[in-house]
Amino acid sequence: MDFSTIIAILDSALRLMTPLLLACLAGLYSERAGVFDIGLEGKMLMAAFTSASVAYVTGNVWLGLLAGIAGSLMLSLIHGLASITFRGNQLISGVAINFLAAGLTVLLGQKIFGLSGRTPSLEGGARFNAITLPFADSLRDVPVIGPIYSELISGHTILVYVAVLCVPLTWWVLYRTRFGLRLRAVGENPASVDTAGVSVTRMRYAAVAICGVLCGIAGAYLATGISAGFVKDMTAGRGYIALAALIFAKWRPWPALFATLLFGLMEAVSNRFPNLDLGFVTVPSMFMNALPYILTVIILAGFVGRAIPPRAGGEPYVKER
Amino acid sequence: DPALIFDLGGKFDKSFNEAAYVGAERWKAETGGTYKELEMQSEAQREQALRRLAETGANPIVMTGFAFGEVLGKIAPDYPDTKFVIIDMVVEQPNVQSVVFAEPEGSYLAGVMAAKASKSGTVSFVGGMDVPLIHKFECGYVQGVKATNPDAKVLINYTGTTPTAWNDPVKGGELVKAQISQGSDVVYAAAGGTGIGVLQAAADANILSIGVDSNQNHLHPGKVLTSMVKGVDNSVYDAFKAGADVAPGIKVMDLASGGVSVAMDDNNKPLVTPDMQAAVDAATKGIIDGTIKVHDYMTDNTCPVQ
Amino acid sequence: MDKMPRWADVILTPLISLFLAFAISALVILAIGESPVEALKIMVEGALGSSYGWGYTLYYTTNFVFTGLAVMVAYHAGLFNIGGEGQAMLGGLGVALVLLAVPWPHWSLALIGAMAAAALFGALWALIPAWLQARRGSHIVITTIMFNFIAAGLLNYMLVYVLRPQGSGDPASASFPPATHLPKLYDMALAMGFEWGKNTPANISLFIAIAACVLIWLLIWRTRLGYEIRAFGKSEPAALYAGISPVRITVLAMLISGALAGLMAINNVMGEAERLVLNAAEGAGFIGIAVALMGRNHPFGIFLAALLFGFLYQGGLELALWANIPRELIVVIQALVILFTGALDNMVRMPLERLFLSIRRKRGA
Amino acid sequence: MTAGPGAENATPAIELRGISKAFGPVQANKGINLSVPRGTIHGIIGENGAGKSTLMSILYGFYRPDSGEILIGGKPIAITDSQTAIRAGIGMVFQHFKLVQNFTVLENIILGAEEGPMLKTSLGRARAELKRLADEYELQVDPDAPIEELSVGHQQRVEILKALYRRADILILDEPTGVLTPAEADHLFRILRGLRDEGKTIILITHKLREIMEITDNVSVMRRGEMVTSVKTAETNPAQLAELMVGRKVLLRVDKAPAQPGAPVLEVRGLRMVDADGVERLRGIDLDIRAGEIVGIAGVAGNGQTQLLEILGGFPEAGAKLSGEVRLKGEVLALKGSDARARRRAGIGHVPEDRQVEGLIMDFTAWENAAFGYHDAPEFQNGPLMDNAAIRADAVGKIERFDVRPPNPDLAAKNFSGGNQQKIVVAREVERNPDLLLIGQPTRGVDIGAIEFIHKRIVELRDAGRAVLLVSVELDEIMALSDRIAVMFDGRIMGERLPDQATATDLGCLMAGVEPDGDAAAAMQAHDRTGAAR
Ligand SMILES: Nc1ncnc2c1ncn2[C@@H]1O[C@H](COP(=O)(O)OP(=O)(O)OP(=O)(O)O)[C@@H](O)[C@H]1O
Ligand SMILES: Nc1ncnc2c1ncn2[C@@H]1O[C@H](COP(=O)(O)OP(=O)(O)OP(=O)(O)O)[C@@H](O)[C@H]1O
Ligand SMILES: [Mg+2]
Ligand SMILES: [Mg+2]
Repeated sequence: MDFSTIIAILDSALRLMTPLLLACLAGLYSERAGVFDIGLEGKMLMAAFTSASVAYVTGNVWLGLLAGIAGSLMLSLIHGLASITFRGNQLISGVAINFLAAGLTVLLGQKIFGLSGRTPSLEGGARFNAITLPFADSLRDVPVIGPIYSELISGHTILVYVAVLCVPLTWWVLYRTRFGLRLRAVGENPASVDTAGVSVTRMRYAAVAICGVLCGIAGAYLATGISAGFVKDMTAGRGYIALAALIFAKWRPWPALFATLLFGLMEAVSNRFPNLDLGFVTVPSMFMNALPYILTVIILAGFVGRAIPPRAGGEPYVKER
Repeated sequence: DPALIFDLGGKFDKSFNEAAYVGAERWKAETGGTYKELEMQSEAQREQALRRLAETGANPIVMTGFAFGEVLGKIAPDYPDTKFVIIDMVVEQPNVQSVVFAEPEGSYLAGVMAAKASKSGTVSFVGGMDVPLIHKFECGYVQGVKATNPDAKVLINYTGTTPTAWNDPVKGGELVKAQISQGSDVVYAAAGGTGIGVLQAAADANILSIGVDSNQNHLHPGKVLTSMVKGVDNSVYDAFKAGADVAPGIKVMDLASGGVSVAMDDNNKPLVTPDMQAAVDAATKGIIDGTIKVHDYMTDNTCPVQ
Repeated sequence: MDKMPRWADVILTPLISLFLAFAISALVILAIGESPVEALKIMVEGALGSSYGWGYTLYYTTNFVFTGLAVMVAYHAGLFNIGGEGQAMLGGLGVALVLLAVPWPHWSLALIGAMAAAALFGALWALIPAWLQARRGSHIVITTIMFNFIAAGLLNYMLVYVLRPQGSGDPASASFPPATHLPKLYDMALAMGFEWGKNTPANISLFIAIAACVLIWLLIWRTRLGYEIRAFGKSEPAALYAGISPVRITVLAMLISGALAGLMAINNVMGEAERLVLNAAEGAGFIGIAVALMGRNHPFGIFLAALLFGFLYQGGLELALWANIPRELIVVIQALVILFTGALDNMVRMPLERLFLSIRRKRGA
Repeated sequence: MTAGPGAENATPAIELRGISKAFGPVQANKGINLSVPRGTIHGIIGENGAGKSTLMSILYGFYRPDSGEILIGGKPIAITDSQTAIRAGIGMVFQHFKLVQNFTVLENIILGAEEGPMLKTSLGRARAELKRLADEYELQVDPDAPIEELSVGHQQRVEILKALYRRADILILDEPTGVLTPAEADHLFRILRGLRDEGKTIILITHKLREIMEITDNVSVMRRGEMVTSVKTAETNPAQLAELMVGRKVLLRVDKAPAQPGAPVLEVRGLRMVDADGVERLRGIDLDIRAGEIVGIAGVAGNGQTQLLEILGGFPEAGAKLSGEVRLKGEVLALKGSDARARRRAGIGHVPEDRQVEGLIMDFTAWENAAFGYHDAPEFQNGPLMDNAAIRADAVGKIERFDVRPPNPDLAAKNFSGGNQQKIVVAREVERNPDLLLIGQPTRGVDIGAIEFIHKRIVELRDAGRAVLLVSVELDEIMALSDRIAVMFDGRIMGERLPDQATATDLGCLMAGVEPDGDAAAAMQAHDRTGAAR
């Protein structure tokens, strides 16, 4: 494998990582606050749809992004109502949200565009375009650093950088701010937050809302960043992979970056080498397609110990039984 | 009234099912008739849908996709007065018309054009799922490429193994980018909704792409080299038009009958050089008169060239 | 000590929730410009109005009972098995291999063989995640998700390169020999002298599903293993204190869970398609999660929830057939039903509790 | 009612008028009136489930009352949440601590009382303030230690510091001594007196009448949700309080005949245990217990008692390495892995230290719990199924004999009060008539009525010729029940005493890891150092 191949694979891995990372961080906020969320998939899907629709209609991708966030937030609100206000089962609520998004996106899309859940393709200002970082062109020919900077680091859509910046930001919020302290506390022992005079409900809603915003960005990235329009079910299970990455990362921001990058990398590698020829036998494409999942299991079994979720996770906060 | 049943992909897959829909709509616009349509949601509904439509007197009943083959073979004898048309599969029953397309022939032409258009000598293919039908496309394409440029390299990717493989434009786009990084400058997509991402990524990267099933040239004018068009719309239109008098038997839609073709229109006119056009014409002629034999992957599950 | 009578909790709450779900669905139907009354009529008539509709409703119900029970058994052991889908696919593979490889003389023997194979394959597919969880601490939610993808790849490979008959373009196995075809409910009704459910796929598996409900109920609430599964699921330290081995329970519960999910294959693969197709499980494994949670992880509740989902599936097709309503509407209705009966149930229960309390107070005073 | 010291101030610090609170059908508080003068320590006692915690939680804004009025410093105030209570100068140390286990002490203290949105400034200021408070009130804790690594005593200090950090004038402590050693309790009381002398008002809930008599100025008794009486402590006595509380006469002393030890039942030789983190938790334990005797193990929590009980009970923590020899009635017990089932079959009964986490499945019914651990006993089987009728019948008998209240076998364990939960566990283990009974913290958080009962059962078991290993942090309990006392410190047995020869100071020194002849100050320091469990 030569250098440029490695750069190309890493470049692809970065793009594939982005939606996973955003969704993973989204889940991190929610679950760190004690609200489990298997509805990441649905929220991303809804956001992908609303962002693509609004971007298409207005021709402005930024409005699309806002719409994506709004669409995802709407589902977050439902999740909050179910799991915080009405102390419902968080898993059921998540499952319902995934179904709801799968159905509503197509239903609405059909009603609006008549293309059975597809939006027309986005063009020009209706999608995020790649950004060339300063000096990317002039540095291109510098050995090693050049390609790394101008091909790998430069030339992504803004949301890729946003996603990566969200990692230190999340770390900082979580461990360096009052909000983060309370957020982590509410996921570990909500009673401690309550008796300290802070509203558990408000904290959890805030976390669920942040989750919605990040899922919204993730969905918008899928529909307006990495591709150009919405196709039904286009999240294709990425919400579940993000969830897996979250557990993999043990609910911590930097490991979340690592975990999602690993998933992106494995997918990029299997994209690059679709038919591995081992000489005596050619590995079928199915195996290469499944390889990221197989590797995940192996890594999990071999290198990652027990993942302990936030102690109060999944349980509604009940004072009076 | 006639009826049309779409396979699991849904009617607006921008591809195969959608072509059928277009044909039906054309019939509706021309004749002012009405027809019943149905989208499948689960495997068990196939038989149910066929029976329900047959029992309500729909005639003929047209269905898209090989997956109906088994069920149709089972239920057709129960409704001898109803005519069925199945696309992409042969069902030997006295009241069934089987429409099969010579995808390898059309794909061969696409391969010829790709090889002519490629400057790098590397072209590529993105398939939805690794299933025999898609191998037919792939194999015909590779044959066309190799016949035109024996030294050409063809990169092949399949999207996935779950139904989402047909609806994953993100992955489609990434696959093209991976292929581009290996030098490909023409990509042929046979991947349903995923193909939309393929064409988009190709257009973004300024390489050429080839659409499938319907004419997709207009999606990115000047960037889609051509589309390997299956005349599904014509078949549906013809069946609807014939009504209850649809002729049973096998209807092979090949190059000769105009059942498959490579789309040439204003959108791709600037891309088709005279040299390319000549090569396509020559190949077409060869295939029709039998001097060029395009191997069908399905006959022996192998492809003569790789 | 209860806040309201049991009947109100078990019957009234879900009914009101269901009503709310349908009320909102009606709004959605209105919004896309169709008549909700008409739609409801079509759904109810199509799914429950004839033996034909029932035949299909019960066929889907059977699938969901198996996957719902699978999720339930694991859930009682504190394990969240998202892998029902993959386990059901593998069950289908087991059924296909056994039915195609062995010349079965009679369907009854074939059924036993197929059940064994389906259960075995499903169980084995659950065993690896179970073992990894028990021994290596790998989170079962991740591993079962991964195993769904791996199962899809495996099935894809088997159907395209191994089981597909030469020359067939369909990524599916050959049809199973007629001797292995299961009796449909229609045949059984005919044998008893009446006509019921002609041309519907509901088959003898329904009774196996019902039997499974009873057996699983017995297992969980009447056997030592069930007691230990429940105890372990509620508290691992307590289980250790009582001498219950976490490894043993994790593995056993997942084996049973996987076997149940695999058993679904006798209904859809053996009973309906009579061959193995690529998309055999069709998301029933995921529906099973909703069914189990909505059924409150009790076999009886699961049966009712499965029936509800069977009704939605069958009613949904009828809706698509007779009204100009896209199939996705059904997905939305399913979502609303899951949401209101499963997650927002306290929205109904809380005011009801208050109501019953005040009634009781008044009576007490 | 009359006021204690500082009575010159006429307006009481706290006044509750007609407070009522129902949890669904359960009336936890009924029209409660209470007045606490400023600068006093006010005790509240009552049976398990009498409503003490509920009342205090209302005062702290954790629950909202259904009706009634609260006056702080004479002014009516609507306490809608804990924030309002904190602003009104109320601080509370809950029965079950409200600490975030994986946060540091400092983080727990500033939680909810941060200054500004950035943690850094808050932490800096809190660190300084904490040092001041710690020095002033002798409440030393390592500000950077995670809570989960602290002993319960230190965790409680953190809770008190939390309240003081928020400048509480009124401090509520709900059963603070339930988890403390006598030395720790003494220390706490010294602090409380200091606070009172500063003019702060303290409410103290406890089940221990000795403490009421020792430290409170006034005492109120609650029964079944109602305030039965409030009196000056000096004007009452333990027997009277006990009777008011339970509604009958209570025997406050354990009544037992001298032990008649028989053949050795348990012989432990050189038992060592290294946990998964590589820390040596047991450093060579030698211990004998004979039939017909109770051996009590005294010691500060976290010195290896838990590990000893778990190993003998057959479920050492995962990854632990064990060595040494354990014999039961002469038979060597295998020390490998976890097999509590085999231990039960061999004749070891076990009342675990934490009934809610280990001893019971809180969501199971009482009758299911009554067979927990013995669910595989032959008499509970019916072919391949369990004989639920037999289990239930057996449970009904136990509930009756042990006076579990309410006597409803179908109620989930979590719906019983702590004392009654404990009775279910004790009934289950004692009625099996084991050769050896391991029993940890048998009466933690249990009211005096139930304590009397449980103690009686333990002695009866001994008198029936069984061996009992009792682990408790309550020195009183150890002294009252044991026929021999062993003191554990840092994974070793420091020494053995006979109860009639041992004094509290003597045992206290051993518990602090100091031979009794060493000087007392060193003992106290050593004790402080070992406060952190790890
Ligand atoms: N969170 C709750 N939900 C429902 N009921 C409760 C709750 N907390 C307490 N109760 C009820 O209120 C009554 C009083 O409980 P409380 O905890 O105040 O008793 P207590 O006097 O503190 O007992 P203990 O001595 O065991 O601490 C209980 O008997 C119980 O029925
Ligand atoms: N769901 C419920 N409904 C009614 N009462 C309940 C419920 N849950 C708990 N209780 C009541 O709560 C009371 C005690 O609850 P809690 O958990 O505070 O135990 P506790 O008595 O304080 O035990 P401990 O002293 O060990 O902490 C019991 O009297 C019980 O009746
Ligand atoms: Mg209390
Ligand atoms: Mg209490």
